[in-house]
Amino acid sequence: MSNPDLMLAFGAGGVATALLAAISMVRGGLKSFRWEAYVGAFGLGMVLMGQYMGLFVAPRERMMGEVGRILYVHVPSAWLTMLIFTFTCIFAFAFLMSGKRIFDSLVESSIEVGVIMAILLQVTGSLFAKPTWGVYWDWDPRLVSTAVMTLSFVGVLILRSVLDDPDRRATWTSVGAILATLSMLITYFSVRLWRTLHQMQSSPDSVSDPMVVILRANAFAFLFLSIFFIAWRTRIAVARAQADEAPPLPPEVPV
Amino acid sequence: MTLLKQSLAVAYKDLLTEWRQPSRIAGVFFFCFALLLLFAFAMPNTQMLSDIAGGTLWLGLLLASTRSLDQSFHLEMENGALEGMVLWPVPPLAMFYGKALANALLLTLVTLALTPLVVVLYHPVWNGDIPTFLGIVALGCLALAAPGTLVAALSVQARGSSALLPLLMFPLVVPVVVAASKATTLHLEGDIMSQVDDWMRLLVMFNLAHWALDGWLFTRIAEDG
Amino acid sequence: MTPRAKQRLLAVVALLVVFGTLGYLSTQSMSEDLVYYWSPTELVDKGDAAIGATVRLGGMVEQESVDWRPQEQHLSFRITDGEESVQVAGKGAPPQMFREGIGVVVEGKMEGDGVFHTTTVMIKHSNEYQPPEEGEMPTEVYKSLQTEER
Amino acid sequence: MASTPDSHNAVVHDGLVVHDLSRRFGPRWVLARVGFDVPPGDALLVVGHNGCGKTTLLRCLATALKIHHGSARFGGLDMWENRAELRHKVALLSHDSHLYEDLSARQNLDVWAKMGGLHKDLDALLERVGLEHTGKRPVRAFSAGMRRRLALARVLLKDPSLILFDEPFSALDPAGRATVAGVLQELRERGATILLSTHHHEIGARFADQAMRMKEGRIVWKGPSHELLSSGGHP
Repeated sequence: MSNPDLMLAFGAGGVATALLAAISMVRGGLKSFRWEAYVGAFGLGMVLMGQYMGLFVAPRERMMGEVGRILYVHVPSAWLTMLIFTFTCIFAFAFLMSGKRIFDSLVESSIEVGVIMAILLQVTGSLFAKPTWGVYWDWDPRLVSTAVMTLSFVGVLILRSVLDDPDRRATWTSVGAILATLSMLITYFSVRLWRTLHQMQSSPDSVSDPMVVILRANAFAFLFLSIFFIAWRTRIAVARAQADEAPPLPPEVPV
Repeated sequence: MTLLKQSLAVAYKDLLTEWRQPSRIAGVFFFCFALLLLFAFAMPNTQMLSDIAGGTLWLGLLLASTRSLDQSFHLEMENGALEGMVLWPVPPLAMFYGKALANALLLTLVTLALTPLVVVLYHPVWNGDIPTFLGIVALGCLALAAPGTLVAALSVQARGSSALLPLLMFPLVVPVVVAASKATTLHLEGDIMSQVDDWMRLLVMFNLAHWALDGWLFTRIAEDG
Repeated sequence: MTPRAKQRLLAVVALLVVFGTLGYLSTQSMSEDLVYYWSPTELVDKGDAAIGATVRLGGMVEQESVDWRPQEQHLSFRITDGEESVQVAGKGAPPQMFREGIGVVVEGKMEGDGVFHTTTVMIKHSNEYQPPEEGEMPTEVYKSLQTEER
Repeated sequence: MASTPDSHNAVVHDGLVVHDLSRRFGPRWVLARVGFDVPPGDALLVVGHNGCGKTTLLRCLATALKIHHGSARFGGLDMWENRAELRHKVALLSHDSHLYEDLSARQNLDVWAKMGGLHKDLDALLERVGLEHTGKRPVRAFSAGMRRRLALARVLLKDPSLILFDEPFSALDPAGRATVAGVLQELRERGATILLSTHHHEIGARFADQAMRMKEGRIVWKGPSHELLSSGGHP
């Protein structure tokens, strides 16, 4: 597992499988085949292994010491938050353009999983920031736009919870999700302008660094777990939507 | 062309309604005035007051705008006029742009009325010129009005709307508050490094993105039967 | 045009404007031209005209000028461009990478006492470092911290 | 007129043709398989107790609500698919007056005319409904009857060819009822197709030759309106 190329191939294979499965889910096929359970089990195995490696195998970070190990939770959750919310926005557009109920269920589940990821991201971020920067919070563009994004999507979830009519709820959730994405993007640029230079330099380093491999392993583990949670949650949402669906029309009676 | 005409008719209707019942917009003004007084108590010294004058103006306006946006849609809900417009039929785009324009105008009006009060209460350095200041105010109010109108349309038709509007709106307009306060403060102090242009450009961009996207999103909310 | 086609057209137009705007914003806030700051020489040349206005000042932190008093959260140092140097005072902890000889940009005001009072201290990559890659990843930041320590 | 479920395809006219129309709120069907037709220029009286689905039916036909099953066509056009076009021709007078409380009677008509791009003699309209003397008083100060009259004037701005009246006579004094009745008569003579839901069978039957009774979202009786009268509203 220490070969990054192997990791990449592994990850790409997993992503491809999940995408294929998701497409088949959207198209209504594979109803009885709970493919996400396999993805989830795979993710669980990877996260156990990845965290073990992060906690015990990875070299102790010199500047931050043991605290640096939080990186193996923090960075994957950051990547996954962005990825999930990107997909939320895509699902929302797909719903508004097609009106297919499955996209509404996907929007709902991906926002929920995304918000959990974002909260994990910020909690680990604060814990990370205290020993390294000396503060729990800094007005960095990344931090501010993440907070704004989380707030916007929490707002969408609350909006969703107060609406009763399924059609209206679906449309409004998608509208809210698109607005939230837009707000996150513009906030990032504006806060960047506010604090333009606040970034740190990178130096070209060897890619075969053991940390990179562990980080990647964790990122894929988080990815698979997220796919599992979203797919699972979508199934619940679809089942609920079906329960809400119209009962059969009463039979005709001659007048 | 009819779209423009109908948008203007909707805006005219909103402004006429405010004109006939001026106590509403006056209420918004005094709400904002009270906020400005209260903000001052939170400041440790008066020097700080003059530094944050631009920021408080926009923060107060943001809080006050939730009231005026909420009201503007409550008027439509009172006798089902919102549905009446859909069935009339007024195109949803005309409804959105008309209402957003009226809201922007009202906010601008409140801002202009508040400016002298900010000057008196907070003693900001005033090295700026009036046209640029007006430009910042107009851009900022337009930028608050577009997403605000859309979010007010959402929240007013949902349960527990009074809490929902700020919750949905504040994250959306963080860039407006940052850019408008920054531009106002820098401009008033005398913008010798010409940084105001960047902030105004950001406001223009924000306006473009939201005035384009929110109109389409509004048609989607208005179209659900 | 059918209502559906109209809807689609509207969505496409809205999206184009949004993407155009975001694209422009991203190039704008990434471009270096936008990062205006004055060198200490420029600030000193302005004399009294610079007093009271919010400006950005960039340069190197002068050697042996840093005075950081954690109890009072008071930071003071001098910024130099080799010719002139300006005394800077700030409140709060400096960024983690702050040190003597590093490039910084500070935002704040020149006060009448000849001291530049800053609210924001930003680390600027000086020439001896390579500029950051587009889409810089936290991993790389992490790595760079590690290398520096070695 | 009394179309059996099988004969709906045989109905070919440009009036209102409703077939199997159903609408639900959540899991409850509030309208189930409603079918009838009104030839152009005809009027149909709809009676039934509160909550029988009359209002929902009228709101569906006004394109305010989506039709969940079945169809309604007017002038050969499907009501939901072509709603953008039909909304110019259809008017609904409902419990919601669609008025702005802060504006005067004339200002209300003025803003609605402007928003619809309509040109009408507003003073004549006001006079027609007997509100010419209200001046600058805001609608907030109006009585229920005055509001109803103004709402009627607002509907008349549009020259609709299908009018849906939901309880137009409720909360009105005899004079108000006479005004509404006069306007109804005028609209019929002008050739508009009318759907009228009311508790006042006697007045309603004067305008409509045909009637139907609804119960729990279904049509339970259809027939000539004089039968409704002779049976005291319960044929």
